[in-house]
Amino acid sequence: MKLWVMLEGRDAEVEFHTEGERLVVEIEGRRLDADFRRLPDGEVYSLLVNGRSHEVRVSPGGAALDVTVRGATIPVEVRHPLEKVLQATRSLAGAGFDEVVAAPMPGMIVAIKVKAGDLVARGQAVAVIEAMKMQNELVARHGGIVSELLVREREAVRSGQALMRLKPVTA
Amino acid sequence: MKLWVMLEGRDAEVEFHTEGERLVVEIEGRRLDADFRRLPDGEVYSLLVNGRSHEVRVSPGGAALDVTVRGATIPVEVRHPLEKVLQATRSLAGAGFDEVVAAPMPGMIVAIKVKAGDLVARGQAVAVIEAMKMQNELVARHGGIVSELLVREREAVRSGQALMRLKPVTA
Amino acid sequence: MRSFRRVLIANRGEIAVRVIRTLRELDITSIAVFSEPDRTALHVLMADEAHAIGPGPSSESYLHQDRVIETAVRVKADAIHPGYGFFAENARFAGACAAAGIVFIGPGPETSRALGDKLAARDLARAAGVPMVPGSDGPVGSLDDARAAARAIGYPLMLKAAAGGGGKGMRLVSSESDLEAAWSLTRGEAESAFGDARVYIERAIARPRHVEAQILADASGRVAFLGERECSIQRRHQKLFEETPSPAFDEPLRARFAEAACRIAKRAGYLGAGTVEFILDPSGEFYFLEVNTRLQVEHPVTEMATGLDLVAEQIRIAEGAPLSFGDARVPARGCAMEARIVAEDPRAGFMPSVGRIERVRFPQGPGVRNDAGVYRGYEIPVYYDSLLAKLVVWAGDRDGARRRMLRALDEYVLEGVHHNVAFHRWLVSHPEFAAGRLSTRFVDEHFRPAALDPGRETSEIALFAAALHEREERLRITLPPANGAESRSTWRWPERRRSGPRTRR
Amino acid sequence: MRSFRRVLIANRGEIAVRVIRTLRELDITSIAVFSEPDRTALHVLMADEAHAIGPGPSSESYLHQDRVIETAVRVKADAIHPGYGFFAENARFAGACAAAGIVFIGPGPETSRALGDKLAARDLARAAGVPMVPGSDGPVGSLDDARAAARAIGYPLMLKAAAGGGGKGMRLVSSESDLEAAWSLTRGEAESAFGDARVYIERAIARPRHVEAQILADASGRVAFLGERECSIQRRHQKLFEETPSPAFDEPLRARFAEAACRIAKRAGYLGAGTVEFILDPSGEFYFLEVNTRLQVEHPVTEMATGLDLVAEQIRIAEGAPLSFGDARVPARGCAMEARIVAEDPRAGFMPSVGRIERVRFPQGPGVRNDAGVYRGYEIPVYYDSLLAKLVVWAGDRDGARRRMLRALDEYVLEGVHHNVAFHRWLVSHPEFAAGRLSTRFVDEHFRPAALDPGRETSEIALFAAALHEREERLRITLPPANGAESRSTWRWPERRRSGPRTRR
Repeated sequence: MKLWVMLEGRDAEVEFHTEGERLVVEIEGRRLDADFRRLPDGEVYSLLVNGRSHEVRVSPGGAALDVTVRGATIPVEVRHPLEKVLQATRSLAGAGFDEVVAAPMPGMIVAIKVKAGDLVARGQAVAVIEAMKMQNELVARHGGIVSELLVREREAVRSGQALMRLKPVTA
Repeated sequence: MKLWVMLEGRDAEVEFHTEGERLVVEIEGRRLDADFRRLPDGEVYSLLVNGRSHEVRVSPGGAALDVTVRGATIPVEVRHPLEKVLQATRSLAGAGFDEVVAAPMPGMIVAIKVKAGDLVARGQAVAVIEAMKMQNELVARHGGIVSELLVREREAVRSGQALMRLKPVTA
Repeated sequence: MRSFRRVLIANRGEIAVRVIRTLRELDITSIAVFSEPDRTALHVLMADEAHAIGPGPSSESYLHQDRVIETAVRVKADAIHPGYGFFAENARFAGACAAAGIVFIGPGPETSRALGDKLAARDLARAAGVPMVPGSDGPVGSLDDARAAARAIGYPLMLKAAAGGGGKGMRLVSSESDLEAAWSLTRGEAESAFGDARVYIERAIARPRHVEAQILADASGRVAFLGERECSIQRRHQKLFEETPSPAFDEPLRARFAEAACRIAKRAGYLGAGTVEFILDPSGEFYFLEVNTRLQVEHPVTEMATGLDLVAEQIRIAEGAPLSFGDARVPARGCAMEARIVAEDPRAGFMPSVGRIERVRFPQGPGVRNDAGVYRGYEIPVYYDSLLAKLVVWAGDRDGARRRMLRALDEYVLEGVHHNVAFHRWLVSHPEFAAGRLSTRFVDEHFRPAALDPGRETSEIALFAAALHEREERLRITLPPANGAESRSTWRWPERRRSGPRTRR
Repeated sequence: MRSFRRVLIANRGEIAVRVIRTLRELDITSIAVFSEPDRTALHVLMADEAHAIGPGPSSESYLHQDRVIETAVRVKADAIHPGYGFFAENARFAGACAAAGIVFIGPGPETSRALGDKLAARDLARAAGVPMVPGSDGPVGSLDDARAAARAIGYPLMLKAAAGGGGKGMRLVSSESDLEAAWSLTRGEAESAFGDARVYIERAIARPRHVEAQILADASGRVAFLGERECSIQRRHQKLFEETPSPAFDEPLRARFAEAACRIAKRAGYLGAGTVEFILDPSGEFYFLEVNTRLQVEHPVTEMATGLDLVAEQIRIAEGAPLSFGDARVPARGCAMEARIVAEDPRAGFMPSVGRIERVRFPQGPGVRNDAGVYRGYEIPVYYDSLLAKLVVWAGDRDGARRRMLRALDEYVLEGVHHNVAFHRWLVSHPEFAAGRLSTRFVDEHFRPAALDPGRETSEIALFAAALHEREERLRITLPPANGAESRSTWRWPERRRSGPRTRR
């Protein structure tokens, strides 16, 4: 079996062979022994790679799998190798998607710092959310023109709830 | 709601009333405030009785519920109070008394699966009762020969109403 | 001298659990109180008794004075332990306890009133002859006064709310051009957070260390010094990591420090456990900051080094008994460190995180104490602070403690929320930390979120794990289902394909 | 002097995890080995590396000498830590390590051979002038010799296998009429269990205490005494509960005891960590029993009292380094106790229990160390011993430690298998235990399974819980199903009614 795996800053093809009881993983010309065993304790696995022991959590997380290793959660996408070709084609077509600013946690919106029509820079603070007695600024990841405000100040929001929509500014 | 509860060396009738938000338990003339909340951590509950805090595990264990409190696992049987009377009668008669299959709750008999004269095995389903759109099979506890059917299909029954009588098969 | 039979804990989380443990060891009935979302919190499970006191927001429950006192009276509590935060340093609450005939485990209302006001505390320290950071003698009444005082004291300086605390109501001002904005922000914050707009000025010490003295004072006038703690590692003026002894201390400094702290406590007629906070400048001079009239979050490092149970000492003192060790000096052994395990994301500006604790496996083994307020399955409520647990280690010397802390952090399994275990790993692995060169600017100076980016090996392991997981899912769906009964696929590929690649926060 | 970079742990369970922790603190790569059923055991998860060594039965894996040594060579281990049990006191294994160029962390094969044989150890102690229980000078060759020796020594007496250990191969004989049967049984047991039928005779001491000396010896000939441990609480000659210091010791006794233990170690040319076991009679006289040439299960109580890491000391010694504390006396502080948490049912003759760990919540807080070898969801394999965890506490004095132990036991949540937490609660609550009046007969004399019967309050809570659970189930089925879609009942009444009331095991 062959898979195409992507994580931030990297993508690779991974191929599996079974040789008797052994499972061999091939990646970028290297061959590694792997043993992957689910623990009785959740969505968690013990992974031995050439004898190195790792405890990893794999849980579905939106568009990707969220893999937690040593406390770091890393989103990884796994696809069929064919998709690599398709994706390459799409990337050429360029961006042009709306940005949605969402609440990173449940809380209350204590301030909205922009209004519809404003031009927002990349990294600019657009709202303030209060949770766990702390106020936190939410920033625009890409920036753009505020096309729609979806909440008001003093409104309680759920984790992941969309707060506003930004339209990209075409260069 | 009233229940008959048995554990080794003891049996008691327990009655529940709700008074507003409070749940009151009556047992042997005493009235106690109870609050029973499932923990997010398994078949485990937090039980407050008049403010005393207990962590209890309740898991099905064969014929009884296995209740674990402070490391001790105690099997407890919970039954309808009517069964107490039946059991007492049976006890007096010694071995070889009739079994009465009774309705455990108010509802409608949707099926009677046996007819007079049938030989019924221990644990065999003899009738189906429907209450609030849910159907439940009623089984023979000891088994025997159906000596008398006391209700018909589509008949509404009260909680505790006798549905049929089984005669023990003499060895 | 009384003897408590029933003590109510007016708190929640790890500190309520901490107090319950000592009460149980002392054979005193522990009585928890809980807000609605805390019905299944750990302190409710662990206490002997637990009583509801209202809805989630603190002001309706843990900070609702009448409900707490009424509950204590109704359940016949002899005393109330306030933990830290909530009512711990509230003179009005301490007074209300006394009025209801219940012992407040902490200093009397007069003491907490006098020491809770930072300006009054400064007056007391001045009278006791203890060095203070140069600053305005009292509150600064207007912006013009502030300008004048600032010129006399010199920049950079700190604007501080007289009623402030917990890292709130203080602001660094680098130059006169920033003063006006800082002045109105700090006053506004002080007014809204503490209902007291009084603000004063202190000179800002460059690269200071935060050091504090743990003291215990009993009714017969004994004041004992139980060693210092260094708490320089902070973010947003809030402590993240503490240790004892301070790597900056030697015996002569410790002796002067102990003497100053005890002098203040004696002058205040202090009773109970308290902490005298100082800042230490790079030249080895220390300056009085404030007195915390309560148990500190970081008290376990002192317990590890001295072998004392500070909560038991608090209770003895409140019962009117002398300190358990009398007039003896309490020797400290080795080095202890505490890492506060907080639900926050150090990669995203330490933003708090909420969610459900999906899995835990806490570190164990020699020299490790982990005081958690959470358990597997627990949903963190949004109303309270984000401290999940305190990881405390002890070893014979500082480098041993540092290695042990790193080992215990490596063992820490806590899934479901963002937390700062990786931050602490970064911290104790940092050469400047290992060398003991700390200051309250440490995090600002040395920490960059990219430091927590997973390394190459970790990324590769994530890659393998995802691929192997996917392989298992595919093998599963290509195998015929058992009994042919289950026909629904568990394959989630199409769903995951719906949106574009998600980037990591 | 070498420095280890990679150490293989030839063990499993809590002791493998214990060793891994110290290796990590010392920056040494830890290499676990595992049998098939142990693929997801805790020591595999926690080690840096893990390698399969065979099927479940010990003889095919953890006790398969060739596989263990081959694996160590293949993975380039510098040294092997044997833990306790398995190869820990096996001279042949130690020799095989040396032959393969791998350091065995423990005494050399000659030492373990000399001290592993109980008769040879007695000869050594005799030569060192250390008191021993009066007994036969060597093995007893025949039943007639046994009769003669028994008459000289006096009844009651103990028949012991020269190669015995771990509570096996020993038998109490009360009078001459029992001697013949005991003789053939013990010889048979010794032959089959140890391949060595030699048996000797010792006088039986009435109500003895089991006390032992922890020693450390380095290559430069230093032998340090790290305090005694009292391990009198046993069942089937196996320890269940240990503490330090022994409540029977005073300073003069401790000095004599330390001196005797060190004399034996020096005479044996001992190297590493070891334990010299004695029995103490009610008059305060102690008699040499044997030397355990390994880390003991109960070593953590010594670590709590002294602050040392005994595994780290073992590694230093094996690397050729001197003791970390040199020639200094190691002061002990306070009192430490250990309760062995075992999967067994004390209500049913301490019968071992297997099963799945359904839920755990281990005790935490001040002075508590819990070294577990299991985690939630873990299935206990049938092949190995039944020790699940070691609960260790420390406090300033014995009564404080006893109360803390009781508190920690109260906190212990461990569900899914029978275990002995309630037994330990009974033990530390017992007035004779609290008074420190211990002997190896304590359990036989004082414990009855009925002591663990749930009390009235516990029974009533169980009754309420069952009724409330049933009520919830019924309310659930009498509510109309959402969307009317689900028609299958979740009601389990009829099923439960099928058989009569089940009696408790």
